[in-house]
Amino acid sequence: MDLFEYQGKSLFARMGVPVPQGRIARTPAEARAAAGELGGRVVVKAQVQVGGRGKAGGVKLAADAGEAEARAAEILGMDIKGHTVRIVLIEQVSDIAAEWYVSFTLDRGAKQHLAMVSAKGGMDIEGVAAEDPAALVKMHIDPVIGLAEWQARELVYRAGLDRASARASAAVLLKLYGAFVGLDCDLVEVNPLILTGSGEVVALDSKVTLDSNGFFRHPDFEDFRADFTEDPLEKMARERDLNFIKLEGSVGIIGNGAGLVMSTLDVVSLVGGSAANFLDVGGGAGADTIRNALDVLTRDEAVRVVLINIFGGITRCDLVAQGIVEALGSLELPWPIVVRLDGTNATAGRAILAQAASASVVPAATMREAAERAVELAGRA
Amino acid sequence: MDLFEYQGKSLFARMGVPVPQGRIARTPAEARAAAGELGGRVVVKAQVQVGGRGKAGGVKLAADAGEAEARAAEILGMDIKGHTVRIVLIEQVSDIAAEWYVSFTLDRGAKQHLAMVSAKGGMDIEGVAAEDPAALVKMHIDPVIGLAEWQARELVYRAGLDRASARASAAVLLKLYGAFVGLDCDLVEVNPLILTGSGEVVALDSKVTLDSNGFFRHPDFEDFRADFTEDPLEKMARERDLNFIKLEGSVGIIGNGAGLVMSTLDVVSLVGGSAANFLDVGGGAGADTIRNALDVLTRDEAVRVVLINIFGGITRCDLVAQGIVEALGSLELPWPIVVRLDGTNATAGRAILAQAASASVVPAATMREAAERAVELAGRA
Amino acid sequence: MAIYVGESTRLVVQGLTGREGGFHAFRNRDYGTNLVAGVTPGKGGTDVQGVPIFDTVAEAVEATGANTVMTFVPPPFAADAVLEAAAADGIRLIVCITEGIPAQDEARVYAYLQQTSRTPLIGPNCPGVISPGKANVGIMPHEITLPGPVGVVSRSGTLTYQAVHELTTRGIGQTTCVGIGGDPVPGTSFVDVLQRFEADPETEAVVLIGEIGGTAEEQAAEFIAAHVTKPVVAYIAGVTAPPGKKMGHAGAIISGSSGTAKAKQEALEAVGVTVVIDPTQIGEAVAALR
Amino acid sequence: MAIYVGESTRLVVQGLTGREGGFHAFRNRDYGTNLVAGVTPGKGGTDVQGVPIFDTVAEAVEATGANTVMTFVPPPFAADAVLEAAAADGIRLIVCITEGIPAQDEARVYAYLQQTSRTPLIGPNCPGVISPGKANVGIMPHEITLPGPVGVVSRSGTLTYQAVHELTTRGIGQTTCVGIGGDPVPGTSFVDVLQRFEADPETEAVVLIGEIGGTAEEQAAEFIAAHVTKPVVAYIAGVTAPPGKKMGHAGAIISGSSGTAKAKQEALEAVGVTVVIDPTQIGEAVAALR
Repeated sequence: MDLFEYQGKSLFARMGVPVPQGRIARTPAEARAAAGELGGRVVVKAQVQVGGRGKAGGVKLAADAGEAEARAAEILGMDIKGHTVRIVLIEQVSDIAAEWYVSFTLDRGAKQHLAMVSAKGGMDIEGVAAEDPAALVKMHIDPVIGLAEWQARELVYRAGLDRASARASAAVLLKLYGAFVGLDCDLVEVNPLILTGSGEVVALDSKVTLDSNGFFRHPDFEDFRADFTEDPLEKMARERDLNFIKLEGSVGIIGNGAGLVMSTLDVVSLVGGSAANFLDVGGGAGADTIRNALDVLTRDEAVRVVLINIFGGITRCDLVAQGIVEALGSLELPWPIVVRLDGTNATAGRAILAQAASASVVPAATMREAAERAVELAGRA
Repeated sequence: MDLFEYQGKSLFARMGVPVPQGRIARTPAEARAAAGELGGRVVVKAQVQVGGRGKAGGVKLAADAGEAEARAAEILGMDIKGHTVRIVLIEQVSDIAAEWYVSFTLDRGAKQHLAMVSAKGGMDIEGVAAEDPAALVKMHIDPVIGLAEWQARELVYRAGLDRASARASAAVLLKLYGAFVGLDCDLVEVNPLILTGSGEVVALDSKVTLDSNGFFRHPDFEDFRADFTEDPLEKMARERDLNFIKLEGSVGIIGNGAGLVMSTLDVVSLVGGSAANFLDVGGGAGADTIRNALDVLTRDEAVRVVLINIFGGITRCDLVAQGIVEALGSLELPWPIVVRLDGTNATAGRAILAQAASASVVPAATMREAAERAVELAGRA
Repeated sequence: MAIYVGESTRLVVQGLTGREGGFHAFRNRDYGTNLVAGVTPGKGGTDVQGVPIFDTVAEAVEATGANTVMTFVPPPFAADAVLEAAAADGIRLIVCITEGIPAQDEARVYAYLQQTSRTPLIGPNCPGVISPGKANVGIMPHEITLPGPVGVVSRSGTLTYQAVHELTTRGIGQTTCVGIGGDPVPGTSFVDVLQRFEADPETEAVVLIGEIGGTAEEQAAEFIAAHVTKPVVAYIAGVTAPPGKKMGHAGAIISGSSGTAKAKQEALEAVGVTVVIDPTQIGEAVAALR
Repeated sequence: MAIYVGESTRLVVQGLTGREGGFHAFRNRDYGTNLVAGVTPGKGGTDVQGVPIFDTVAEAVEATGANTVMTFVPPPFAADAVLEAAAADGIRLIVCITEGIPAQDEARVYAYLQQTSRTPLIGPNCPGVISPGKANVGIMPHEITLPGPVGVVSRSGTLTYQAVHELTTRGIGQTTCVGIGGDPVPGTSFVDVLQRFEADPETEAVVLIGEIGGTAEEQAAEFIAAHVTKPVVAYIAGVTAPPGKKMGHAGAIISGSSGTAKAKQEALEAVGVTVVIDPTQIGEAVAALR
């Protein structure tokens, strides 16, 4: 789960990482009030779950509360790469003496934590990595004992951060790493981490990605979602524990397992069709899950046909078939459903569908055949 | 540093380990008040830094506050193996359904933490270990990741603790281990850890040994010392960072390094003498340290002669000699000092002593010779 | 021969008394897997359908000689369960089916096992391992398998079944099918499994099923170039998938250009692997090797 | 030959800019030890008497080819310093002089080094290692040493000097003198050093200096019985010492009857070691071996 900058900073503050004084605002009037409380010059920053807001005009300076209101009025409602700005963060302007880049993430290849630090912060770090690789210091961290003090120091010295404030920088790195691990983050990225004129080290931005698998340890993290603008279909799917992503085509897809669903998308594309969505019911789906999945797709007007592709393992095909039959009885399903069942209890599942004898259920023997039938039916609808 | 039971329990409570309600008292009147506050039947327990208080009559039950006062009057001032009781702990009487033994310590041989748990608690555990070794479950713990939950469970099940409360017992083991590591203990021992009639798991006793090397992380631990009855000489030595233990003989010993001092004691004994003390000035002793050490020994009336045995390494013999000369000038030293210097700057040290030309300084060429001269002089004095 | 599981497998299941654990463990037993014990703390001394339950893995191993652990323990307790399994003397394989373990737990457990234990871990979040005709340790539907000469290894759960199905329906059997799971830190990687298939005299060819994200397929390609003499057929899912989670700039820097289906396909093709673009072609491609 | 340190030693000192660190490091250099660098975070780029100072051990190793670390870092930071030294590629020995490190830190560092690193650690709280005539890494007064055929290993600091002194005054030289330190968790034990002396062709006999407490001497006796062919002379300090800290009943249970000087003397005598009861006899006893 990608957090807004201000949400990430609230977690930083909780873990002892210095951040600028700031307030959020949802209206220009709130922005004026926030700027007034903070006093002095402020910066008004669009809160979006996507990069590049600076170039898009989503970050503006304001000399006083009145200007802050005007800037907020410009930024609120702005579209940044498809994301509508609904919240701005108003922060005291920092006195920047130096800008650095820091991130902690998992290096899947090495199966270790990876720290990256650069003295060239505040700019396009991917460009720095490509053009001046030596300017980006990388260090692997053993997750068993975590970032050691000597490693934090070595990152600071090797990256060439300000020597006089090395102790403070190392301490902030240790706290950011503490947040990365202790809050179950997939990513903690700060660009820029700044040195102020008075020698403090402050996180001027935050990019935090939370691992939702860790939420059982942090039940309050679900609250962050309240501020996200979520696609209503995706929200509905999430509330029903379905992994759903809206796409552009007309063939609704339901499958079990991310790999099989991705593959179904690929095969639909290969035979000339186009998927309306990605919908993974996960492992061990019961009849209710299938009914819920079909229910979600009824809300998508682009769908012309639905392809259910199930290869049972932990999922039992008989329960899937039951779910389809229940949905036929209780929901208005405006499209044909091509169903391919294989694996655990597939024979029983196919028998249940045959018994139901619904005209809108089209059985398919293979994944390829199912894709072809679905694309054909979508074209006909 | 060995803590009193009540001090150990205060640390347990801080770390979330359940302990009985209790108060300490230094007078019978305080004991009455404490028992009154606690209400009901109480137990009055002598606080001493030595085992065996039960057999010595240092633990007594009282039905009410009046009885508690009477029992405290009996226990306070009692001598238990050379320790005078100055504090009693008044505790609510626990409803004991089962008594267990638990300890966490370092197994120096294995260089790992060692957990020991037995269902045969509340009795002589060394006897249990000797006579029924299977009743005492031992498990090594990797200090890198610490006690895992599965290990806590395995200890509980293998030791045959009550199955119905296994979850609570495992949780208490994890907290005791957390105290052992987090508070820099050399030992955490609870005998008995009890199961109450209502199914709670409670530490009914505590034996905690703190590692004074860890005090920089726990500066408040020095405060525990205020309640200890300390030998005045040992206290004086400790305040001057000298490692001093009072013994029974007449030859005062000053040396650098515990091994060398122990060896000096042994050699004095071999040549027919007997040491008045163990005094290690440690590594890097300066002139002040030596002067302080001599000052401490002037307070011990049993001393007839002092043997200074220094083999310089990090300690410089010239500084030691300077310290002796300074002490000769500023202290009343009522005995001869046999001095043996070797190692770093020994020649310079010997020259300083020769130059001082004091009649009370007797140089010796070897450790053996120094011991012989000292024993001879002690006999003569 | 087969890799990881076979006739000598003696299986203990963590969470046998749970619904999913019991369902699949007994399906495994019905297939012929030697299910010797279950572990559920607090239920030691009971049994499920005649299989004795123990409080700890160590007790189960002592009493039954179990050598393989399969775990169905829920995510909050799964890391601890894997560490318990790895610490038990005599356990030579751990298969962790549990889905939803935090990545930080996975990273810590993986690193600790690397440092202290020689016990391989397959998973978490994986369908397990089946050596057709010998033993099934996991949730794969054994009906779709067939004994034979092809090794299958896959990051994806259900897509593994699809691949195996494509082989079996063409009469091509498998030595062993290994689902390594698609989590960020799998205990066993493509490379580990390829190494075993290469060493296994009965495995004549390998099918590798990858997907977008991470660098495991690129690492597999490097390993194949250096160490694999047997033919490999690969399929990568996610050619048309929308770009997923990006892990910020850090993620882009670590993975470079890799991570896309196209990059993975190219990396594998470059080292002589037959890459198919439709899972239904896997069977044909393997058949064509002969 | 010598063990641990010698002509190929290239020494970097953590804490060279401190008073004690500087004093002993330059004494070591004066003796002939190849002192190539110092490490003090924040002082990188400066030098002390011509020896360059670096911010990190890794930088020092890269710039100077250092292969041996000696640390004088104060107790609160010493565990971290040792881990830094162990992580640096090219470091093949760490000698930690620091006294007063918490036992919990020592236990954690020891276990982690065992699991992840092959770099031996001598100490902490030790006088270091000297190979007379070749190199001194530590605080031992080199004046008392003499090149020759006897290996010395000791848990005690100053008692080591005493033992070496007894040999040297009788004209008996040493291959290497190793002070392993008397802390609860020494990085290197008697057994490790005995193994090296046994393998060192120039070492003809070994002097072992033990003291009361722990079980290291008993473990040494076991190792000697099984693996050491060279004659060993031992001295154990503390025969008349008052009983020290008892570590409660737990300590008594762990150590059993061992831990007393008498038990250690008996254990060593039982495996053929010549045990002397007065340190001044060490020289005579070694001389008598000839």
